[in-house]
Amino acid sequence: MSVFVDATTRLVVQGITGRDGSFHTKQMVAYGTNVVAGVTPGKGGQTFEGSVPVFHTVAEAVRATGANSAVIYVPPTLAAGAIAEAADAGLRLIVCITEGIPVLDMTKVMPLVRDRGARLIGPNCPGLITPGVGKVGIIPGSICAPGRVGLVSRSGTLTYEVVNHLTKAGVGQSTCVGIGGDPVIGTNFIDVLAAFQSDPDTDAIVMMGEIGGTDEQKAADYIAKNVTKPVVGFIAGQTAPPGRRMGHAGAIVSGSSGTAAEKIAAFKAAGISVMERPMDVVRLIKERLGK
Amino acid sequence: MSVFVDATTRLVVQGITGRDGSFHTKQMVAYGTNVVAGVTPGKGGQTFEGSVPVFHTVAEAVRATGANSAVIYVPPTLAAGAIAEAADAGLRLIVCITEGIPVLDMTKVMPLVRDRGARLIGPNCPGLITPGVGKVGIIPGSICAPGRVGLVSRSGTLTYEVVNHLTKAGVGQSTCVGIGGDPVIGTNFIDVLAAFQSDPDTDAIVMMGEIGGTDEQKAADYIAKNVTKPVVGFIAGQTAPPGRRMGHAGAIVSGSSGTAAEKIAAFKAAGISVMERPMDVVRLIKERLGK
Amino acid sequence: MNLHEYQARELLKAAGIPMAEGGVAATPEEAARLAEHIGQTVVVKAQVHAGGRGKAGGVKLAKNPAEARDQASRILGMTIKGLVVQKVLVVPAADIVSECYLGLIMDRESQRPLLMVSPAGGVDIEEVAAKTPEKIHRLAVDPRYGLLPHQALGLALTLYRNFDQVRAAAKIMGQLYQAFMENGGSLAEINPLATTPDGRVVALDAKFVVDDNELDRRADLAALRDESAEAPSEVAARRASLTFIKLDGNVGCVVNGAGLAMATMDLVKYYGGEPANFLDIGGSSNPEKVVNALRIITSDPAVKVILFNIFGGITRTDDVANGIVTATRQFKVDLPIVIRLTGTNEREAVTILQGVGMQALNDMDDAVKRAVALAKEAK
Amino acid sequence: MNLHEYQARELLKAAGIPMAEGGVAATPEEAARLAEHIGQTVVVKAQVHAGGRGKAGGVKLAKNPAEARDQASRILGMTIKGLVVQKVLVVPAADIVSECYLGLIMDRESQRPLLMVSPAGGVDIEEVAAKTPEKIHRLAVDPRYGLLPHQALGLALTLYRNFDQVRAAAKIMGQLYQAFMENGGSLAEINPLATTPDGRVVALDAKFVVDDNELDRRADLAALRDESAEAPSEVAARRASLTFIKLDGNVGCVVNGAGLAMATMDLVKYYGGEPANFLDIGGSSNPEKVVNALRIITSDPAVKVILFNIFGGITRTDDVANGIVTATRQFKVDLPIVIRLTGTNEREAVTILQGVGMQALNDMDDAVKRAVALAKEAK
Repeated sequence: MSVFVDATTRLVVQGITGRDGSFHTKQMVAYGTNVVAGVTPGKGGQTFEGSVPVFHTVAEAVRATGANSAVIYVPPTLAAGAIAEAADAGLRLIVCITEGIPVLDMTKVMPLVRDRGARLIGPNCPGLITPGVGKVGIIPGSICAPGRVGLVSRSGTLTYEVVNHLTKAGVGQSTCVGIGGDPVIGTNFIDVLAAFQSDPDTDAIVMMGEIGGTDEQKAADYIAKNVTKPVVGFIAGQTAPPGRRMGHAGAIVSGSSGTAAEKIAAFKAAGISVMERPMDVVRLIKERLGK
Repeated sequence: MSVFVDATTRLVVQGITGRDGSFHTKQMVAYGTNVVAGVTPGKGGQTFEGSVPVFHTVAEAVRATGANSAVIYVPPTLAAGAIAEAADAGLRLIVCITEGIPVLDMTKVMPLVRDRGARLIGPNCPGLITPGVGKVGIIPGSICAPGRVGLVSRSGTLTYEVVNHLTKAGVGQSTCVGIGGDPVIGTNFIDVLAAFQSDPDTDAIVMMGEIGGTDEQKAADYIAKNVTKPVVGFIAGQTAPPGRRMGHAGAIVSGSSGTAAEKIAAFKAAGISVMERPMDVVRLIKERLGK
Repeated sequence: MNLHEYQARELLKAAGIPMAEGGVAATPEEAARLAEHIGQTVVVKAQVHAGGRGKAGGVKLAKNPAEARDQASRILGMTIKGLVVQKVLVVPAADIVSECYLGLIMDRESQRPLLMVSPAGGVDIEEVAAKTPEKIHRLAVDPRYGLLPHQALGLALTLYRNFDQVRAAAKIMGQLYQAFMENGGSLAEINPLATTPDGRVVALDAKFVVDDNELDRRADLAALRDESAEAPSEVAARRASLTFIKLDGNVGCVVNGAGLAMATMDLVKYYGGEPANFLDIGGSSNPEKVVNALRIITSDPAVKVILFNIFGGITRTDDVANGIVTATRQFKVDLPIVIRLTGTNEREAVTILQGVGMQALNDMDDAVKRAVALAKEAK
Repeated sequence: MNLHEYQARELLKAAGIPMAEGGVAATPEEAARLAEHIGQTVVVKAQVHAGGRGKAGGVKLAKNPAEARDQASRILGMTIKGLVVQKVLVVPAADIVSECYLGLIMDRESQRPLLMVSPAGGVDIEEVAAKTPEKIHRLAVDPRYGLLPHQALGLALTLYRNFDQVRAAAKIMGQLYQAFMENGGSLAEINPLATTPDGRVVALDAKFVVDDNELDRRADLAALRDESAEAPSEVAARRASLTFIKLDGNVGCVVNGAGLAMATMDLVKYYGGEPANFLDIGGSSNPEKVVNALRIITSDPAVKVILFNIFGGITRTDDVANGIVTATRQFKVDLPIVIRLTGTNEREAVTILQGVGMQALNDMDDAVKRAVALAKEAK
């Protein structure tokens, strides 16, 4: 078993003919992901790289190819519409890579995603990879290796850094999930932690957080109560200047300044081993796994 | 048992201090309905007729009195908001008497009503009465009598006419429900027919339809398939001029001109005894009940 | 409330929809100027709320401004189904490559705005719907999310093969939906949505019906009402908040509630009479409404007897009785009046009527039979 | 994007919200004229995007037009936290009976616009939130249904006892929600929502933050950007689509991805150095971005070494290498550059750099250690 992506995944790429979409489709195909279709309105009927049929709409792609998952590389102002289209077409997993989507668009589309029973990952995220099985998104396959550590992260490249350390040290991954750093995202830390906790192929979890908000504190609380597998964590932004305050409302709503110190304290209180540097992940994971 | 209204009904009257609201609250109280609260924004803290406390909002009324049902007598442009308020406050039954609500308002509020799991009856309806138990709305209690015939109708005063004939002939009613004649209504013929079919206190059903639309045809189809109790029906408008046609779209969407003749034919095909005059209800019901 | 074609055009244009050019004229000279500006053969169309304008001679081709002036002067002032033509619409006689249909209607079944599109637009669209229903594509729009871009695109793909046209049609659908929602639409139609020889997608004809219930809160929409294009008795009825439809019989009916009003008409017919009208005084009545109702009915010379059928619920029968008494004091009613009253405040009502020597019946069938008999005697 | 107070006022006023009178002035004379029109004691407020305006002398009372002119001439041109004051807002020093708080913010947890209101408005609202949270009432608005009338009314009842004021506040909440949704708000605040001695409810002060992601599709909002009120390096960074925040250290950082950028800064500190900035070149990079990044960093005289930390994913490391090469051709870079590159197209990148005699490291810790060492040597 693996988390969110597996051998039954039949992927449609929304925005397949764009710069990023075409580049990463090739990468995904090369990695062995079952990319069954692409969608670019106006380019229906074309074939991408001689093998992937392109459709005007996701609904057409689903009818023709039985796609069950989507990855989205469309421009920011069209991306929420692409998410709605994927959800309406009945896809179970929707991974949105696009960065810069207006937050109001996400606020409006999330209820639709939930109504349709789809799982959205992102937006503004690197996607996910189950090493050796498939990848959906942009995490470089070359830095990953199959194994039994699950990773969940709010950031993109910092995830790669940590995965790279793990792989070089011979510690493979069950699944790596980048959930994205936007204010409104489809899947949060707790969703992924729950999946790892119940995944028989995951023995330990790496969780990469950042300053701002209270998601890490909530996740720590969840871990303390529900996760029995060892967790190693990181918080980026210890030296970052305090963010620009968002009026009084920002302070009222969070009741927290979201500093790295607060989050690290929450991690420690929940029994999470905290890395000081990204490279520390290897030592801590091995410690916690008793290797 | 009875349909929609019973001894556990605790009613809040929205718009209790208005002309219609106050008049009919007195009537409902006199009939024995358990009116526990009234709502008129700006008049919270007053007491209606020395006994019913008035609140600014439905939520306050529910907290203070445990109200579980609402009847709405507020002006048309505020009525959809009142329906939303009642649904949000968790009321299980909402009866909206108001006539002239913009249809777009109803289109927007119906999904909320469904989300909240409330049953809306109306709008633009006379409400319902379970003779001897209670009434919610404006059906005159004096013309009803307890009994075992269920009545469902799209119209108001025509319902009274028929109920009056039944009562004078000694045929009592289990529950009479006016579902309203607006394009978007909360409860349709089929909902009420289903309730009567499963109500052990109802032996036969009277259904009062009108020209326009296809609701009666669909109800007839439902009856043929699902209702085993005898049904007597009426269609008003045999001599009415054809309605103003609503563009091409009106013809396309209904695929039917919604004439009385079509509806009567559908009734007959479904085994419904069709009245020629309102007074015929007595003879036909007695025939069908084998009396 | 039906908008005139030219009003619907302006409303859709304001929503950004590309419309074929054209304009409205109240004089032959204005029509000629419009034709000159358009610079090709035009169609001059009477702006009245009546079907069959073409057959009545209210729609004419004009090859040049002079012809447009002549046709406009013939059509303006013409009477179509009792309505005098006050304005004409002047539009180019378009050179059309294809005709699609776009319609939005408030749908009872889905309880949502229903968008219907067809590549087989034009005058025969209803026949298309009846004979080849697969050529009509439908979508009930969830008002919580609005018409989503992929939904519009999916429908537009059923209309065109050229993708620029697909995009144009999808955009127009979005604009039509917006216009519908923002202007309290009951119906919005573009038929045909035409493709021009140079490939543009434009709306050639527009229809828009506003939900009457919106008018109280939307003065801007209410201002579009053109009472000169309606029957005077219906204008009077609406001003008095009555629902009135004139028929061809001689038994004038005043009833509370549309269902009972129809049942009353049916019963008049059942007992051998002919109803002169449908008239619903509505729910929450007041005496003034009854006075107005009587004024409207008595202005019809065909009426021989007036039949009241009032079953009081939210309507109070004493209000109605007071209205009848007030009316007979305000103007002379020479016709026999048969009154059936029962329900709310019935006793007070009977007392009021007896006070002026009028009687009230209690049974609907009795009242109708008596009214029919009186109508026959009066002949 | 933060709007100026005067811009936020105009935006909320356009939404129908009653605002205390006042206006914006760019000259002392304009300020005097506004004070004269207001006709009572006014407050003159510097319009810059910086906290602590009051302490810096940017907010002053003026009892008459002459004083307003004097205060404005003192404040205009003043520098507050490095920003030159170009405009002042002139508003009446209001006579206030009560102060409420209204705030709307995009809430991560509920994923909805969160409306927060409190009867204890004014400058101490955060203290109220911390010490007496029961005085803050919250509602996460479902965008599918909008702020429903009863929701606004329920919240307004927590603010006022007088029902006219309750109604006024509920109406303002609805207008604030509309303004927020229609203008891509991240934050909208009215603090205080004041009651005047004659019982009116008016907004005294307004704050509005637009989601930066809206600006591409909303030229009207983008036009509200006042670059004169921002630090020049941040303006340059934004124009180059870079996220840049200046800090006090000497190790200039160029990183792809915000998380890795922060982790890089943390690692600089861990190894004894001080980062000079946060700079994220973003996801889909191109060489031009790298050129701009170098230009911005080298313009800071405190920087002693430039550290690239690029982990290629969607960013292609060859794009970055090309950018570095192009930059060093376009302008002289006197500082040592430490480059760490790994990931997508890494081999091509290394070849490009070697072509101009530059080296690339593969390990982040190695690169950071080296940059820190070079920075120390340079002192």
